[in-house]
Formats: sequence, structure tokens, C-alpha cells
Amino acid sequence: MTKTILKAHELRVEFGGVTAVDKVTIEAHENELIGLIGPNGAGKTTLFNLLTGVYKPTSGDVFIDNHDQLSPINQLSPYKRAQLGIARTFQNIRLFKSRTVIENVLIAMTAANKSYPIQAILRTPKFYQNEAQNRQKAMSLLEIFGMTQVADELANTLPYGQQRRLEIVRALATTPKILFLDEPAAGMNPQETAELTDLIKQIQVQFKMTIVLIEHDMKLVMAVSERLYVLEYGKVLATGTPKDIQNNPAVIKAYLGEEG
Amino acid sequence: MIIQQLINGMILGSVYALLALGYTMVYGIIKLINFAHGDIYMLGAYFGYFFLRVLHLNFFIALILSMAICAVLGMLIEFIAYRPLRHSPRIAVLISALGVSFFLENGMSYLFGSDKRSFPQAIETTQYHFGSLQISNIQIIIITTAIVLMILLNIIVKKTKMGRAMRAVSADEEAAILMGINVNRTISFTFAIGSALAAAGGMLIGLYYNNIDPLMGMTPGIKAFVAAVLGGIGIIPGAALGGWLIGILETMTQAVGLSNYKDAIVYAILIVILLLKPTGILGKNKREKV
Amino acid sequence: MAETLLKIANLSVNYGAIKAVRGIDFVVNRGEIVTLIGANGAGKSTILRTISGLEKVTDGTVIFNNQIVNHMPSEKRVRHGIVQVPEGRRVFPGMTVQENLQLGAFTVSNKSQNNSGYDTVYQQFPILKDRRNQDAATLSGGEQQMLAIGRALMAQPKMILLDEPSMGLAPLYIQKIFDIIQKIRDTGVTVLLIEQNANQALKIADRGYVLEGGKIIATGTGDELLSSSDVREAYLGG
Amino acid sequence: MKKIIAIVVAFVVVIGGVIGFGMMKKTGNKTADIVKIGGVFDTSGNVSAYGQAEQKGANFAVKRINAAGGVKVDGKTYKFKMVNKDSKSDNTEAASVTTNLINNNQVNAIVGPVVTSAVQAAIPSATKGKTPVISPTAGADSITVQKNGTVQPYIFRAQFKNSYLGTKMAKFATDTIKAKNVIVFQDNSSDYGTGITAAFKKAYTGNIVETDSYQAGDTDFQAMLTKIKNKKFDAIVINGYYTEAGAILKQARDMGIEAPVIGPDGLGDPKLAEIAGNKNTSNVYYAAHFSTKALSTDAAKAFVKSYRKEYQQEPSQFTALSYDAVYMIKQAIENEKSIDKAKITTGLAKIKNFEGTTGKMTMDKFHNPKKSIVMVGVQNGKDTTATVVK
Amino acid sequence: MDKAHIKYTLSWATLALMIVILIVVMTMFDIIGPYGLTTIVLIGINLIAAIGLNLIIGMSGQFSLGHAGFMAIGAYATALIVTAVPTIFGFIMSLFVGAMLSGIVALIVGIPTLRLRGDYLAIATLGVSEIIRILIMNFKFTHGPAGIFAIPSFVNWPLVFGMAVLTIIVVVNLVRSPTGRAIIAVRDNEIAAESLGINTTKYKVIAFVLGAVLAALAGGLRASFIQSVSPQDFTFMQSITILIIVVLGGIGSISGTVVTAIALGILDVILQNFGSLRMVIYAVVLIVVMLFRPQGLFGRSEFSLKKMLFDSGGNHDKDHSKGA
Repeated sequence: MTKTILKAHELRVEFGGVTAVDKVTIEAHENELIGLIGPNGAGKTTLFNLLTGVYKPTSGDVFIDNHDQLSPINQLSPYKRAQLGIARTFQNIRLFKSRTVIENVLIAMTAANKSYPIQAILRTPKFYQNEAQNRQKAMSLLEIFGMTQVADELANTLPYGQQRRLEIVRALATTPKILFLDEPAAGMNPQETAELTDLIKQIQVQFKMTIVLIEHDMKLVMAVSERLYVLEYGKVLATGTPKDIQNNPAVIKAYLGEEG
Repeated sequence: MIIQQLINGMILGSVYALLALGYTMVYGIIKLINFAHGDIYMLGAYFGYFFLRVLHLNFFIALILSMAICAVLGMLIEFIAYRPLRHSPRIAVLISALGVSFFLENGMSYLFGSDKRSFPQAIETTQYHFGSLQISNIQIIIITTAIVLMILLNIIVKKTKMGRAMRAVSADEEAAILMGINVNRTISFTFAIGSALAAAGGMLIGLYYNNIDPLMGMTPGIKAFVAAVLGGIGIIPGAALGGWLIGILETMTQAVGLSNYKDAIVYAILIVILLLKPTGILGKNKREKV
Repeated sequence: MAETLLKIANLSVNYGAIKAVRGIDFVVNRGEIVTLIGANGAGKSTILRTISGLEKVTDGTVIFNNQIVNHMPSEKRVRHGIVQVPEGRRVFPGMTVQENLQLGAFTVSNKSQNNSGYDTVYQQFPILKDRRNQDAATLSGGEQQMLAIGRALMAQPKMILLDEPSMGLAPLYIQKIFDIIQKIRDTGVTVLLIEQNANQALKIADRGYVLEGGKIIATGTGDELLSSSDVREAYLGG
Repeated sequence: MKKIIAIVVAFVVVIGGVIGFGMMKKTGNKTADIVKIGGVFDTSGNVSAYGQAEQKGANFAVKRINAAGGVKVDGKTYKFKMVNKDSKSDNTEAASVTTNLINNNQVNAIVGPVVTSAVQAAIPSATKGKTPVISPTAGADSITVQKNGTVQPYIFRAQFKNSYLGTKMAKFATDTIKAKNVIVFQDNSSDYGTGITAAFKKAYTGNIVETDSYQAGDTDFQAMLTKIKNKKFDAIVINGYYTEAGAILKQARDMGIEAPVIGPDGLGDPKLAEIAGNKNTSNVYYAAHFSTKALSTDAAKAFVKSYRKEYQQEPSQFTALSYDAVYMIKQAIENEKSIDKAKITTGLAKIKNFEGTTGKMTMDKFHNPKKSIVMVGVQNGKDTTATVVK
Repeated sequence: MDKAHIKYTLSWATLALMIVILIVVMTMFDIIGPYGLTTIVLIGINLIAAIGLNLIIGMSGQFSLGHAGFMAIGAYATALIVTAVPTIFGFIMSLFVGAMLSGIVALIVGIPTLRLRGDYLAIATLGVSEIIRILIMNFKFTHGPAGIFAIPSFVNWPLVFGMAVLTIIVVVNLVRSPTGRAIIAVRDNEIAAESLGINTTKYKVIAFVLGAVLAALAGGLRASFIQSVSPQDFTFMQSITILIIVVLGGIGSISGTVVTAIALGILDVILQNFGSLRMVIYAVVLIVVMLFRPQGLFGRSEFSLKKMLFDSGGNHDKDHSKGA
């Protein structure tokens, strides 16, 4: 039986009287690729924010696998959750714009490495050694994603597709157990989307991690997901394999509206 | 005596409130701490001085004229020093505002000397006694003018087309554009109103304390800004509330014998309030969209 | 007979590194409902924002009422009759329903016209009349959408641009909104509609365009598109 | 690599240039027939009102001296020249300006700075540059004394020292006003206010009912006044400048507080009555060097007359003190028969029975002018009485 | 340490040495007199304070208007300790104590207030700075408004020059380290940084405390150089003076801060002669610079010797020639 990495139990959140996420229970297993779909405003991103700790739920619990045990993380702030193995990307790209590509990746490695400011200030040999090591790690990560060429470019000068890609690389640099991708294909052209599809598959294989994906591009979602959750009005409308979902009348209705 | 001190605080607070309104309106609409606002207050007093001393006009006519001129000046300052920086980093506009403030303070000092001038006593002071309470006609004029102007402002903001446009731009600039609102014109208008209120404050203070000087806007300027923040910057009733609160706080610290630490106490309370309510007393927390 | 009100020619729009719209052409005739459909990120909103002047044209032209409006400031376009109901409704939350409507009529100075504007809106949306002194923030999502549409109508537009009016609304309201859109057209206002809810949109539309990746990939009458597989593919990935 | 070579070459050329320039430069020959007086005045910033008044006084003195033919030393005539620099109400700037005047402008003596803390900041520069500095208005006792108790060799003042003022005011309050209970208001943003208060408290034998503080720039004193209004007191002592004192006076009188007001020379400005209103400026006594009504010396009479003619306004204590400071330098030059900085310094220390506009003065061994304090009484905004406090 | 690093470090050291030689030669021939040296010292002191503020505002993105308060702590620590122990040891100890004290105050103040954003933080820090000043003004041991004077001087231009260079090295080295990268990450995008496991509060506080320490250092140096301190030296205007250096130079650019500190120092020298017109001119300069370079003279970019010396070809426009 595959191990459960993350679990949300009856998660609910209200903003000023509006229930954005309503008693959502979901589970993600080890090395699983889950798609999270639903019409605009269905509460997908809000759910991400609840899981990653940006919002605190009104009720319900979030658990994450910690040394083979599911432990509750409701009270933890985002950075602590990240340290427990949650990584994410954002719908509207949030790169460190003034930094170079490699620096973006290095920043993501901060929490994992102990830093010694004194060494840095004195520029001891140890500091150079650590920096060289980190850079090498970052470079090899960039290499996997074919971004070594642009390692020293400023992040905000990259083409859009590359920026999306960098955001994913950066998230991976935290060596997460579970990766949340919030609309990674938004704003991409079909070719970029196709590349992204391959990339996501590659990540899952190569890094052996759980991926949860919000995406509107159904071609992509259907191609990569093993299992889908469909959200509507903050509730889970359906769950199942891509095939099931594509033929689920309730889902079709949610997407294309009443037919007839 | 407590009540007397409260009244004192209210009067002092009225002036802070008039100034804080200008800060808050400008902040609400373009997110700028307009450091030059206190200096408009000073200019208002100087124009009043000119109209009363040189032209011998009636106080209220002088008040309206001074408000009108400062309104135009406010728009001019916005046009020259802030508008070109509308899409620049906010701190650049802030420094530009500081520049304008230095310019006005020192320009006036250069032209007219930095010595105090006595403000013409256009209205003779008389005292009224109510039991042990005492209030002068000037004090009554200050409180009334402040309240009348605030009501007027409220009417402008609530009931007029321009006022609605102001609120719309401040709430959601893009949606306001989609209503056909000219944002530049609306911002100009905001500066005009804010500056007119500051000018009124300056003249009232001139009349009340009877002295004006080019640096008179510095301290009240900062205090009024603190008041605006305390009330929740960008919120019009918040400014009035903050102004009165600071006025009363200052008075009360003196009344209990802590005059040495007056400003320190005001700041300490401000910090505590901000820590409890990070966006000011009437402020609303806005979450960043993720 | 079909008189062109809006003509988009070879329009491209970039913001930053994103090429959101890549050389599209389409027309909207007077009195039509035209819908642009497509998945999220296909460039629909950008097109609407460009027509309203909120985004700069990178290349191509926007012609409204036989006039090139590429460089006309947004607020002036409202006076010329292009009025948008933005995505997410964007009502002014701290203001009352009535004040929101008054802002909608910002460009209308004629008082009697204005009054008739209220009459029409309140007739169209009786619920708004009941709530006219309530803050917009207290309205439900559907009511806010009605307010947003009502507010746009107050400007007496020649053409109304609707950006995802059904988004996030309960089914009951979705139906209402689509009914209202048809009524608006019947009063002589041209409608350009962006929808995710493709079926509903195509049902009421005279014509539609399907967008993907900033390009138009299919066009036809509402019924034609409804029965074509292109639409389904664009949405559900076939 | 080319760039590096280019930079090294450029550096060598620059250094060479500097050396060459340095070799050619002769030690600047001083213009021999001019006495340069440096003016360190805060003409911008928050004490600029006082700074501008003092700059005016010094400039006026120089103008009068030159109009009268300058100063004659051993048959040679020297003209005076003011070199004024702004210290923008900033102590660091005061130090910097002093250094600048001494080293770059090669002044013979300095008049200024305006306030105690600025003088304190200027002391090291003056000492290093061995240049006499005479502050018109700095009051703190300590500025002319070194830590070991000896005199600060290059620092002088034209002003009373604070402790002297405070002591005499206490005596006046007891002897003349017969005040047994007093209220003290002090400007606690400057040493002037707190220094005088400290001396007053020490010397005053009656009862101090209450001491309250305000800051320079404050305008509202309602709270302070309301608080004391119903207390029992015979006089109010305001230790500060006319700017705030005027406002206190107005607000107190408006409130119906009619008790006598006693203040130091900081109140001695025609603006006091302007700010408070003539009617309110009654029963006010301030320590004066000089009064437009009760004039103490011939020099004062002449000064006031010519000043009025020149500027169509009344001079203030600040202007007069600064005017005197320049004349004290002239006196020192005449006594020592030299315009040399060291000689001027000795000359200033030895000033005796100098007839200034602010009184007849003699320097004590700590460079404080000994002159008698005149408590000027004001009624209806006019100086009416003058009491010499022994 | 590889060859490139050595080359790079050496070239900076050479540049510093060249400036020192230049100043020494100029003093030898009396081109720079005591006044010139005073100006150099004051520029150096402002520079240290400004780099501290740039670390807070530029690197960590926190808007502080309270720098004067921390300078005051350093200045008074030096004034009191050096007066009591007038030796070089006392002086060094005083700088250290001042820096520690200021750091501790910054820590206590920073942990709660750094939650505040933008202008709210600005006003809170302004408040803290004013509270510090008012306390100093009322405490007995700080000698009230008169302040402390006749402080023994241990400060001369080589010391300040050295300290300024040291400050630049420390800050630049820190910024180009994991810690510095984290600080900048928090500035660039707090939410993203947090999602990567970075404790945002911690890094904001680090920057704030270090900035306060540098401010205290500048304050201490100034107290000993001017040999007097008083509460009026540390008003709101002092914070503004330093803020202006940072913004004019370019928020987040150390080179910008250095160049602007020098430029404004020289401007000050010139403006001393303009009397009451002085601040009017200064004001116009401020407005004009902002209108034409809203991002500051340097924006966020840095002057790079590496690019200038070791890159061939490429036209770098930020190429200053130094010298007379």
C-alpha cells in the first residue's frame, strides 16, 4: 500500500461570510501526481493556500508525513511547513526578480543549509567551499531543466515560460516531499505547454515525489495526472482517474454549463 | 478640571484633525505621505496674514481666499513634483515630497525671514465662563470651523460627483477608470481639497496662537501624520478620530505632570496601538492575493 | 445590413515577457452578442482590457465606431460608448448600491437621461432598488454582478464588454445573468462577452470566437460552435 | 590588462599632478589690510530665527565699523569683513563650518555659534585652529570652562551665563516682585531653558509650586496653564525664548491668569509683545542687557538709533549681543594693537569697562562678561521700568 | 579561494590604497587642510550610517525612519564611556558597547514592529527614535538637552576611512552570502521566500539589527570626532538626512550610497556659503534628482571593478574615473 504523504480533513475556510473552501477532504500518496481542477473561483488556489499555510483554516486539519507519521501542521507557518517538505509555485509568478537565476535557486537552499554569517563576512576558505558546493548543487539542478545557459541572467529578464520553469526548479531546490503547482501552464503557448507536460512527468520520475497540480489546460492535466479532484463552489465535486472525470456528467456540466 | 483639559485637547486635536484629513485623503488616493502638507498649512497662515494685514479683509473672506490659493498651490505641487513620479518607486515620491517641504519652508524663510510674525487679531478674544469651565470665542470658532469643514468634506466626498470619483479612485483605480473617471483630475481635486483644509488649519492656528513662522508646519505636520496613521491612514473618519485622540493624549499627559515625556508617551501609545491593530484604529486588514 | 461597431485588426498585446494576444482579427456588429471563449490564459481578458484602453496595443488597431481608438485614454472611451464590466465585478465595496450606480453614470451629465438610466436599471434589477442604500460589500456575489452590469448600463453604452459575468456564481444566478445579457442586447446595446461557461455563452451569442494561446482557432455562429468539437477540446483537452 | 595599466598610469599622473601643484603653490599671502571675522550662524533650520537676527547684528556692526573708518593699529587702517556661513541648526555642521572658516577662510576671529550645543561642538575646532570664538548668545556655564577647571582659552561670550541669569532672576522675584510662590515653565529642548531653571531653583528661597516643560516649537499651552490656573502662586517664571513665551503669555492672559511673568533675556525681543498682544504683555519682567526704552549706555542709544534708521525696526537682544561681539573684537584689536589671532584672544580676555550696547562689561577670568542685569518691566507691550539687580 | 577571487580582492584593496595615497599626498602639500579632512571624516561617518540604513531599507525592504535613534545610542555610549575612560581602549570599548546596546534595542523593537508593513513600520520606527531622543533629553546621566561635551577625540581620517572600508566589506560580504540572499529574497517576495522555508522575520530582524549596529558605530565615531553630543543632533531630520543619501544613491545599491554620501558631503561644503538660501537649493536638487532618476543614481546596480577591469569589450556605462 502506498504511503499517505499529505492529508486534509474537512478543511473549511470563510472570508467575511463567504465559504471559499467547504469541508474538503483530500489525500495525496507517495509519488502520486494529482490534478486539482474546477471552474474559476471554485476555491482551488485557496485550498493550496490552506495546505501551504498562507491561510489558516476556519476548521478542519492538515496533516503531513513526518518520519512516517502523519502529524498535524495547522498551527505551523508557511516556512515551517516548507521545512517539513512542502514546496509550491504560484499562479502569478513570484520569482526574486532582482536576483539571477542561480541565486533564485540558491535562496531556496537557504533553509536546508546552515549558514555562518561570520564565515561569510570573513570570507574564510570554508565559506568558499560551501558556496562552491551549493553552486554546484544548484547548477546540477538547473542542468536537469536545461537552464544552465541562463544561470547568470536576472530572473525577470527570462522569457515567460522559462520563468515558470525556474519557479518549479526553485521549489525543487528545497528538496520537498510534495510539490504544489498552481497553474504552471497559465500564459504559455501550446509548445511551451507541451514542454511543461514532459517536464512534470520527468520531475515525478526523477525526483520521486508527490505532485499536486492546479491547471486549466485540460490537455496537460489529463495527460499527466493519475488521479483528479474536481472542485466546485469550494466542495469536492468528483474524484477519480482522468477518464472517469472526462465522462462524468456533473463535471461536464460544471465546465461547459447546462447543456440543453 | 478634567473636562477643561478635555476641551483643551479637543481644540488642539481639531487642528491636527484638519491637517490629518489632508494627509489621509492624499494617502488614500496615491499612497503618498505628503510631507509638504504641513507646509501648506504654513502657507495658508501666511496668505491669511497677507490678506488681513495688508489688504485688511474680513477674517472669513481671508479664510476662503487663503483656502482657494492653497488649493491651487496643492494642485500645482502635485503636478510638478508628484505626477511625473506616479509610476516610480513610492520612496522616490516621498523624497520628492520632502524636497517640496524643504523648499517651501526655506523658501519662505529666505523671502520673509524665519522670525515669528504676529498674526493680525482680526477677531477680538472674549472669554466665556460656564461654572469652572472657560472657553474663548476663538476656541469656539476653531472647533466650529473644524467641524463645519469636516461636515463639508463629508458632504463633498459623499454627495458630489467629484467626491464619489475620489472614493472610487482610492478604492479601485482601474474600476474607476472604467467608469470614465479621469484619474489625474481626481487626484488634483484631492490635493486641492486637502490643501484647502490645511490652509484653513493654518489660519485658525494663526488666529488662535497669534504667531506664525515658516517652520510652523513641521511639528504639527508630523503629529497630524501620526494622527492619520493612528486612525487608519486612508480613512477619512479615522483622521478626525486620530487627530482628536492625539490632541487629548497630549493634553492629558501634561495634565498629569508628564510634560517632559509628552511626545514620548504619544509615540509609545501609537506603537502599542499599531502592534495591536497594525492598520490603525479604523483600518481594515487587506490580505495580499496569493 | 450588419454595421460594424468594433473592428479588431491584427491585434497583438504583450505585457512584459508574456505575449498574451498574438495577432488576432475579429469584428462585432451593431446589435450583436459576440462571445470570446477559451480556457484560462487564452488571452480573452487581455483583449477586453485592450479594447477598454487598460492595456497598450503592441501591434494592430482597435477601431470603434469607425474611429481608431488605439491611443484614446480609457476614460474617454467610456464617453464614446465602450463600457466594460470587469472580471471579478469590481464594485466599490464601501459605497452604497446607489452610489455605485451614480459612478456608473459619471460620464452622463444630462439629468433626465440619468434618471431614466436609474429607472431602466431598477426595472431590470428590482433587487438593486430594494438594496439601494446598502453597501455594495454586503451584496451576494450574484447581486454584485447585477450591480456591476447595472453600473455599466448607467453610462449609456453603445457597447458593453462583459468579462466572465458568471464566474463564481451559483447556477440560479448564472441563468439570470444570461437572461439579462439577452435583454440588454434587445435594448440595442451591442455585447461582447467573455465566458468560461461556453455552452451558455454560445447559446445566447449570435457569433463566437474560440481562443487558444492568444490566437483565434475557430469562429462561427453560436450554434455552429456549440456543435463543433473544437470547443470541447479547447476546454476539456479532448 | 590594458585597462589596469591605463588606471595605474592615470593614478601616477594624478599623484604627480598633485605634487606638482603642491610645489608651485606658495603659502597663500594674506590680504594684509583686512580683519576677517567668521560668522557661524544658523540661518536655516529650526533656530534660524535667532541665527538670522544675529547675522544681521554682526553684519551691521561691521558696516558701522567700516563706515567709521575701520580699526587703526599702529597707524595702519584695517577694514573689517564678515565671512558668514550657515550651520543649519546642526551641531556637526557648526563644527564643520568653524573648521572651514579657520582653515580655509583664515579668519582672525569668529562670532557665533548661536546655541550652547553648537558652541560645544565648535570648541575643538577653535582650539585646534587657535582662533578666538565669541558666541553672542550661548548661555551654559560650562562652555568656557575646561574639564580640569581652567578656562577654555579660545571661547568667549557676550551673553550672561545661565547660572548668573537664574540667580539674578531668583533675587528679583524675591526682592522686587515679593513672590513667595512661583510656577516655573522651562523650554526643555535647550540647555538655555533647563540651565536657567536649575540656577533659579538653587537660588530661589521661596516655594516652587510646579515646574512644567515644553519644547521649542510648541504652540499650545492650554493644558499646562489649565493645570496651574487654580493653584496659588505669585509669579510665573518662563525660562525660554520669546517665541514660546509670547504664546504662553497670550494664552495665560486670555485664560485670566494675570500674575507677573519673569523671564530671562530670551524674552527680550519686540516680537514678544507682537505675539502676545500689547494688552497681554503687561506685568512682564525680563532680564535685559539693553532695552529700547531704558537704555543703559551711550553705545546702546547710538545703536538703536542707527539700527532703526537702517532697518525700520527695533533691534532684539540677539542682534544687540551679536553686534557687541564684533565690537568686542575691535576693542581687543585696539587694545593689543594687533590683528593677530593670538593677540585678539588675549585682548578679548582682558576686556575691561567696554561700553557695549548691552552694557558696560568686563571679562571675568572665565571669559564671561560681567555686566549688570537690568530687569525691564513691560506694561502694555512697552518697556516702562528698569530695575538693576545687584 | 581561487585565483579570480584573489585578483578581485587585490584590485579592490589597490583602489582603497590609491585613495589613501592620494589623500596623504594632498594633505602633505596642503591641498587638503584640516577642513578637507573634517569633511572626509564626516562623509565617512554618514557613509557608515547610510550603509546601515541601506541594509534595512534597500536590502531587506523595511522602511525605517528611526536611524537617528540608533545613532544616538552609539553616540551617547561613546560620549559617556570615553569621558570616564579617556583611553583608546575606552574608545574601542565604547564603540563596542554602543553597537551592542543599539543592537539589543533594535532586537527588542524589531521583533514586534517588523510585522508592520510599509508606512506603518516607518511611523513606528520614527516613534521609537523620538522616544529614545526624549529619554536622553530627560535623563540625568545624559546631561539633558545640553548634552555632553569635551569628549576626548580618538577619531581621525584614517580611522574613519578604515571603518568605512570595513563596513563596506562586512555588508557586501554579508549580502553576497546565503544570509544576504535570504534577506534580499524576503524583500523581493516575502510570500515566495516563506514558501521556500525562509524564516522571514528572522532575516528582517538580522538586517534591522545590523543596520542599527552600524548606525551606532557612526554615532560613536561622530561623538568622539565632534567631541560633543546633544539630543538635538538626533532628531527626525537626522534620519531624513541619512535616508536621502540612501534613496538618492539608489535603494539597495552600496556603490550608490558611497557615491551619494560623497557627493552630498561636497554639496554641503559648497552650500555652507549660501546662508538661508542653502536649504532651498538643496530642496531643488532633491526634487530634480528624483524627477530625473526616480530609482536613484545607481538604481539597484553596483559598480563592479570586476567588470571594469577584467571584462574586455562590453561597454559598461557605470565606469567612473577616479582621481582629482
